[in-house]
Amino acid sequence: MGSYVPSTQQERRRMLDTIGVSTIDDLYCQVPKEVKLQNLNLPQGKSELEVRSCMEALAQKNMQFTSIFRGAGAYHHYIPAIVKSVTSKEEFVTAYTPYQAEISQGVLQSIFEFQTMISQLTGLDAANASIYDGASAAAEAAAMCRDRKRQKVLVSEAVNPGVLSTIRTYCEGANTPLEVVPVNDGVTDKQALSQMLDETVSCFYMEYPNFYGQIEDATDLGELVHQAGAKFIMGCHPIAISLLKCPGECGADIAVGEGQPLGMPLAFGGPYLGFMTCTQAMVRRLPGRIVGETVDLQGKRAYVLTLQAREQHIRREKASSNVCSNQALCAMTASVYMAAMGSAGMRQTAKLCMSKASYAAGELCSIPGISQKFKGPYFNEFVTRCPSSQNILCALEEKGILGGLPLDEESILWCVTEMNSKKQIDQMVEIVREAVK
Amino acid sequence: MGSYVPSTQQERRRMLDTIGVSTIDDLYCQVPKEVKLQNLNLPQGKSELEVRSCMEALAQKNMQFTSIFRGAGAYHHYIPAIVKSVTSKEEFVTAYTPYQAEISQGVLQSIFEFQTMISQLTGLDAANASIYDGASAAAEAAAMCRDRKRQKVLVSEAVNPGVLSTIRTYCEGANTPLEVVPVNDGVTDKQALSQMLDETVSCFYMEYPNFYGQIEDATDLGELVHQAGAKFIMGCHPIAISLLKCPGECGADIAVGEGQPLGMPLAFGGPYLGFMTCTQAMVRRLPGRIVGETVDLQGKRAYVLTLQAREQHIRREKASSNVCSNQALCAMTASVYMAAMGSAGMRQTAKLCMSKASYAAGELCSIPGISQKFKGPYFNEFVTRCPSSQNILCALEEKGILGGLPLDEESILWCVTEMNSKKQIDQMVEIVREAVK
Amino acid sequence: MKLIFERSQEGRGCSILPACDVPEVDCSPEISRKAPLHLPQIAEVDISRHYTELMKQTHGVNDGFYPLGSCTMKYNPKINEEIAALPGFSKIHPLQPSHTAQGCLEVLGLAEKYLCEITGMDHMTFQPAAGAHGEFTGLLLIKAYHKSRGDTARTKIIVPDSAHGTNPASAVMAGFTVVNIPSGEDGCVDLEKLRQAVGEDTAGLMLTNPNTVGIFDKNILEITKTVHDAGGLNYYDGANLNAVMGVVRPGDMGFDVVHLNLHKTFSTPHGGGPGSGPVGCKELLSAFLPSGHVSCEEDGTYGFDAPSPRSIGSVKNFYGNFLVVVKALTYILTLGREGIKEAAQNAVLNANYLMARLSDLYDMPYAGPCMHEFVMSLEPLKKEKGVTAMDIAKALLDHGIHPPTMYFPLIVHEALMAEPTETESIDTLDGAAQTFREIYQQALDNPQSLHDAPVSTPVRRLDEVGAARNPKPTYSF
Amino acid sequence: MKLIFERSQEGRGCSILPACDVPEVDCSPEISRKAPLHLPQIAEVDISRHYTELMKQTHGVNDGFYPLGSCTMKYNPKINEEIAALPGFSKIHPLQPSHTAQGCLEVLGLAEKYLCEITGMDHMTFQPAAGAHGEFTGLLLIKAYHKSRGDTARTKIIVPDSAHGTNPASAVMAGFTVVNIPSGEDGCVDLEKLRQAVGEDTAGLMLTNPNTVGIFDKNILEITKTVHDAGGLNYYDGANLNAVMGVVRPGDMGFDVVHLNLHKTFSTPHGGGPGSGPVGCKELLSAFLPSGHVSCEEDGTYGFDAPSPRSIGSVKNFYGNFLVVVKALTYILTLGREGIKEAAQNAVLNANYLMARLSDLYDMPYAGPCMHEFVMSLEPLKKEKGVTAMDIAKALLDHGIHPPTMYFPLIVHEALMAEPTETESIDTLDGAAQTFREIYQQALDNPQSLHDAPVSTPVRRLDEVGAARNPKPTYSF
Repeated sequence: MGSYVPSTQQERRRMLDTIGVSTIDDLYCQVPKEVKLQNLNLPQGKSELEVRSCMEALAQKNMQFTSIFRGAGAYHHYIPAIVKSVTSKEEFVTAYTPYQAEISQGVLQSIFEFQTMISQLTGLDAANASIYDGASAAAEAAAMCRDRKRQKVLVSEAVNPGVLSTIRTYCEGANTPLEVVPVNDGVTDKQALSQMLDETVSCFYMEYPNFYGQIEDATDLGELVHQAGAKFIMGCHPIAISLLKCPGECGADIAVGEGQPLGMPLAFGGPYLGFMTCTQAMVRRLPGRIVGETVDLQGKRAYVLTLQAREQHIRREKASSNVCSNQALCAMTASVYMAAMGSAGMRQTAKLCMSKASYAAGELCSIPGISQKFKGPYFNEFVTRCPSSQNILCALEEKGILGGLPLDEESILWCVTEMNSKKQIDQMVEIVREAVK
Repeated sequence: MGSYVPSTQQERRRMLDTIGVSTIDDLYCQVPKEVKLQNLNLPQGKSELEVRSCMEALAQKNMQFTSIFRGAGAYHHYIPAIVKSVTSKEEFVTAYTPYQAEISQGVLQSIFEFQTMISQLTGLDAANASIYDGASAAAEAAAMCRDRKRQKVLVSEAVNPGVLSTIRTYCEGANTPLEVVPVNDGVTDKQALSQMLDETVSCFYMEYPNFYGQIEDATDLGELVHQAGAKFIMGCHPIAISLLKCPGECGADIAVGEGQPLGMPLAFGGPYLGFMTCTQAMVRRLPGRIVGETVDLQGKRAYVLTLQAREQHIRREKASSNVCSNQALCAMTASVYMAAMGSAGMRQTAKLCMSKASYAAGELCSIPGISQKFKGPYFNEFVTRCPSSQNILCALEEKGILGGLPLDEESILWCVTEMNSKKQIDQMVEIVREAVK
Repeated sequence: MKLIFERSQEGRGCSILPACDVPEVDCSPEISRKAPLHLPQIAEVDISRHYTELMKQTHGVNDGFYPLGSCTMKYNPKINEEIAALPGFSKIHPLQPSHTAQGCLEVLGLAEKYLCEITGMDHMTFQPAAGAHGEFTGLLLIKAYHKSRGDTARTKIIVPDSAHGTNPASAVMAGFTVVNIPSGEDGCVDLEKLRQAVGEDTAGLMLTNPNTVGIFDKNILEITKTVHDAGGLNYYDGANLNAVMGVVRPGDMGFDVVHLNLHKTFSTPHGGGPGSGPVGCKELLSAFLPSGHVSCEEDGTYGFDAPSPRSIGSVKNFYGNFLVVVKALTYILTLGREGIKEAAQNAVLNANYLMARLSDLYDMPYAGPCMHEFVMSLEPLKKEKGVTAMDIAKALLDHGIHPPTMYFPLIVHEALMAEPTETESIDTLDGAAQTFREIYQQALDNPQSLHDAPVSTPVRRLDEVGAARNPKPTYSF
Repeated sequence: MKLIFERSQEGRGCSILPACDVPEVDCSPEISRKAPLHLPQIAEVDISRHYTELMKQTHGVNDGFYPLGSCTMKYNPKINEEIAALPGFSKIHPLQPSHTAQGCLEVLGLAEKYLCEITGMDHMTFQPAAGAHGEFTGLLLIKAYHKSRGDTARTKIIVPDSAHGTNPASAVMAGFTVVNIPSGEDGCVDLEKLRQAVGEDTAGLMLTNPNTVGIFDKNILEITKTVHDAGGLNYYDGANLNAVMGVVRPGDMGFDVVHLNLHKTFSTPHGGGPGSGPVGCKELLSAFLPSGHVSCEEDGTYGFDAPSPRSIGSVKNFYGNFLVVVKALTYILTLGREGIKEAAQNAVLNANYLMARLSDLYDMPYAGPCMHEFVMSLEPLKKEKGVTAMDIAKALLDHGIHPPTMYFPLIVHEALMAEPTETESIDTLDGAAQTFREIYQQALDNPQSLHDAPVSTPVRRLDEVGAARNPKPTYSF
């Protein structure tokens, strides 16, 4: 049986004697007898060797694709070696929320640096120390905009369905109305939005690029939203906005997004990282942890959890959110990633994604019967119309390639990143060409 | 192009100005023009992503066997997770030989602990801070025993051929005569040894268990050697001697061995670790680094490289050996392994090896045509006679199993460790049964 | 310490990506970013050194005793990390076809089976990413349940005043009104007050048991029955499950829904090693579980349940913090049937031992055996010598011990809540007891020295008020 | 710090291995161990904490500047470590059939090809595990060569007095007699002395170029020709190759055999990250190479050369420190054609820059540009103020800088040899220069304070004499 309890039988005896009881069970004297458990129906404990073989066997039941052309919210990007090397330091892995600032300056400073990098990236003023993922960040952002008069949340239909579903759940929780703004040719229907924006609307959430990969005219939509007196929330791909007009430039009040592309593995969907930034005006509404710069009693620069008056452990039912648990390691992962890439590397990544997606789209659409579904500019993802998406995807799977996400029988959402070499793309296109013959 | 040079072009310019030259090439003014290189015929530098794919492709060209029944000097043992977790700490990986004891107490203490554990294991008095591998440790041990009168080295024929070859090379280097003591029924021929032991013999080296897996009667051989006034050197499997009579109990003057089973991966042969212990009487002849306990000027317990007067950087051509480079990380690997296993775990490992080897031998020999070649007690390895070893091994390879090492057309040296479950053994035996039908 | 931006130098960097091997596409000017982008430009060696500096100013479990009450800072086994890093888990896309992700699905399936057994629940979702996220999810299940029965008047959640702050905050997020009930003298639920509070508007009760003063509420069956009888459901906040797993199950105590903190009870790191807050429920709530619930066919293949029309939807994208679940499953397989209980028992033993070693000096407001943690009150010392819980905590920093949780629960004045966990040895506990005792003596002899603490840390007490008044959450370039 | 044995407690431990699944076999009493076995009995959490403590008292490259002369303490890229940890390398048995280890063999084949190109050699063995091990191997090649020609009178190896101590020690191990020749005033080989030393008994010359005072010997072609003309061979000690790789090749300078320190020049860690000392040679020596040399067939498959009857045999088991070669190959692929030269150039630039920043204060016994390292002499300061090289070194410890190599080379009194390497930024060099200057000033103002240094380290100066007089190399139980 495996165990991480260091104490020996003799030591337990000594401890019981000190306490003044005769068995450990005596310490459970307040547990009603009728519900005390006899035996857990679990397998027997195992040695480390056995556990490792069990778990390795499970890992081997998964298929690791050699090339991946699927995104849709989880992106296959290169993770520099320095990232894991830094974030696997035991101190960083095992430290908790830095309540004791004096012995936590390392993790506090790393969060402050993360907040700064994310603010730089989005072009907004302030950031929190991260949220669970991009979807819950979007939902929290919508909650930030609510006031007594304005309750309704508008969400573009062209957003990631998992994100939409999450916002919807949060809104239903808080009894907040939510309406979906329809999509037209792969982008938010501007006219519809315009009509839906009334004095009850608190905010509008759109994605950039959107779920279909399209780069919408965010500035334009933002102006509409602001004219109606609502807040403008952008959900953005963190690498894309190093190249594209950033949320700050588009006039966003809040920018959120899925931080997974910044150094986190695909990992069957988590842990990922929600980032969240806003204008100065909204900083006191930001949920979750925020680290701020201050000084210690000797005037030395130092960092501390701040604005805690918003938080649940002080405000309880009046808190701005219940977000609590620490995501510092994921935030640090993103920071080390951005430090390793630097501004130039981030832009290079973005450019590689864009160029390779463009090349792949061009090659795919050179196949008779396949064409791009939408006409706007795109970044790393695009949708093709094609005969029988299942045939295509099965043919690719047979060769160890994960094709795009089937949206329906006749359309596929493809994703191409810096991880896809020209050779991989060409090979994928050839297989598709054969499959649709 | 990859580069780990941080300086930018502007910074290089500034540095050149400070130095007072105009190009870096000016600093190479003493290099004769006629031999200055134009271009290296190497591939262009690569980005991290490209290098990773190149190297991963190379790794994939190797076949990873799912079960391994081969030893012969490199053993497949379980490596507890804590081992890599500790030894991958950047400080331990990148620190050099602890010349500056004041900022190196960590690594010095870890070596002191290693020396202690190895001394415990072998039952001898003192250990050095490790040698390159078991083979070079054996060769260095033989060199320790030489004096003006006694030069000749005797080595049992039943030792690992790589070790024998290494001792031979070292002896030839130093113009030392070496004679091989023949083997009889898988063990050292005691009578032959007895005859070869004369007043010119400095030492006798044997292995325990020996290359054929046999546990020789070391005490008996040691007595013979001592009677002749020579030194007795045992090369031993570090896990085996937690269960078997240890070198100290067998009367060895020096015990050496391959430390790889103590937490080091197979790694196509290296890096491994040579351990080396001796009696108090010989400690000043030990080659390589030794850490000793001392105090600092305030009386605080501290550790330091000691007995450096033996070493090449002081003694130059009069040094006891040229061993210099630091193997501290391998030594630490062994230490963490032994700490994780503890005395009980080491014995448990040894017992598992012995029991499983015995089971496998029994099952194999239940196959008509297969029998054990030698009759003595064995630990984790044994030799079978069998029809066509190549047929057997090919059949196993097809099923992803690395069979024993073929010694010749009709005998195979098998190795079984705690990594081989009964199921694996049974499967292996079934395949062998089919193959010899 | 320098900030990473202060180590940056234009033109430096790492060589991570190759040149483009397809025709380069330019972003058209109207959609191009013009805003400057100040990310660090820094060589790998300096990244390594920067984070080494930060590491040295970060106290982890590997640095020493970390008895932070209510947080269960137990040791995080290394095997868990190695398993979670296997490419066969870390490189799997969440939208791979199910038949290519059978290993991942089986991980979720097994974890659900084992955790349901431990909690006495029937089903479990792993989507919630943290404890509070789980609370929110669990409360939405309760809400959906009442709604499905047309029982829409049930809008109130009863929360004892000793509860974690997340409980009321989550209740509000889920659209409920919070009814706070005061605790009795023993820190437990005041049964009388509870009876007065329940009614036709009661959606449910949220309870931590053992509660936040470290006491197992002996009236637990009465409590849950009271709520059930009033038509409400019982929510079990699993924050303190480490005291009782293998000993008693929330499901058997009358709870209908429970969240777990895998990063507390199941040894997956908090660090930032992000959390996981799975929610288990009884059959009556299963139809409302969030999307992405794993199903197992009779032939042993795994898949996802068909979307339920009554599901509450999603609380995040995909299926939760999968790699955290991998670590928790590794831990459960390691401990197994007896080990789970052994862990709980020794968590309780350690807490009682440390309490016993301190109770002659420190005021223990609650008598009798504690569970996995206990609360001290520094109020007497504050009255006598002006030394606060904060002062004691800061003095501990100078001794290399992470202080207990300060000023929680709110119902105890000058509270320090200590939770040693089962992975600490008696040596560590004895050392800590010695330190606590010395500091107590120091408080009597020289109170000022405690106001001055810490003195050996890289920075001393911080100006938190200034930080909040003029928030500076980013570096100014 | 406690020793790990002092943390041990009978009965504690980790649960690593399963119960036996085959009939247990007992060791017969006559071959059973009776001696006690004191290995630590300790829980995983305490192993983790123990080594965390040790880590905090270990200075690595990640902790700061490490200009240890002659050791080339450059940054060790993280990608190297990740690649070497791939199971496809780490789990391969050295005695697997060649066709199942093609990747490993190709690694050795490519590394040989590239390193031969960098050194100007024709063949290479990776068997030697470290630099000194390589020296021994290379000298055995020279010995075997002369012997094969019946030239058995060649028993002497010429070694300059500036050489690393390993050179003479290795020569003796290889059965040679050492002829020391003094260096000229410029630290280089005194040509006249060399001419006098060579003769029919000359087996060869061992030389480091740039030499150990950091000077490239401009007479190198004359030197190697002198030895060749006398019938000897030239051995290149590659310890200082980092200054000239990509700029000039040992093979082109007239050397016949060379060893490399992959753990210096090719960025594989020293730490204990164990070394690798491959030996390259010209064609004339190839027949004598040790066992396990990789061959490549025309069809691209790899194997091993058939054992050569003239081979010197083995210097260790198997094929060398394979995983270290993996790291070096990763590094070579990263840097490539231009990067290798860029590294050397910047190593030289950094050394000259630091020297220039210090030469107004510190005595630089050798004029002119240095290569990758330079030697300072503290002799003037010692005469004037009694402050030694050791004092300066110990003072540096208080500033978080690893001191330069002390008291080497022997031909310079009170030597400090500094090698910054190319992976340090100008910021780091400026910071170090500032520190060196401050310490110099302190030596003038308050010499006693330097005798007292270090003051901030966990331990102060150690009693080394006592340690050597009564050696205590193990813990007493």
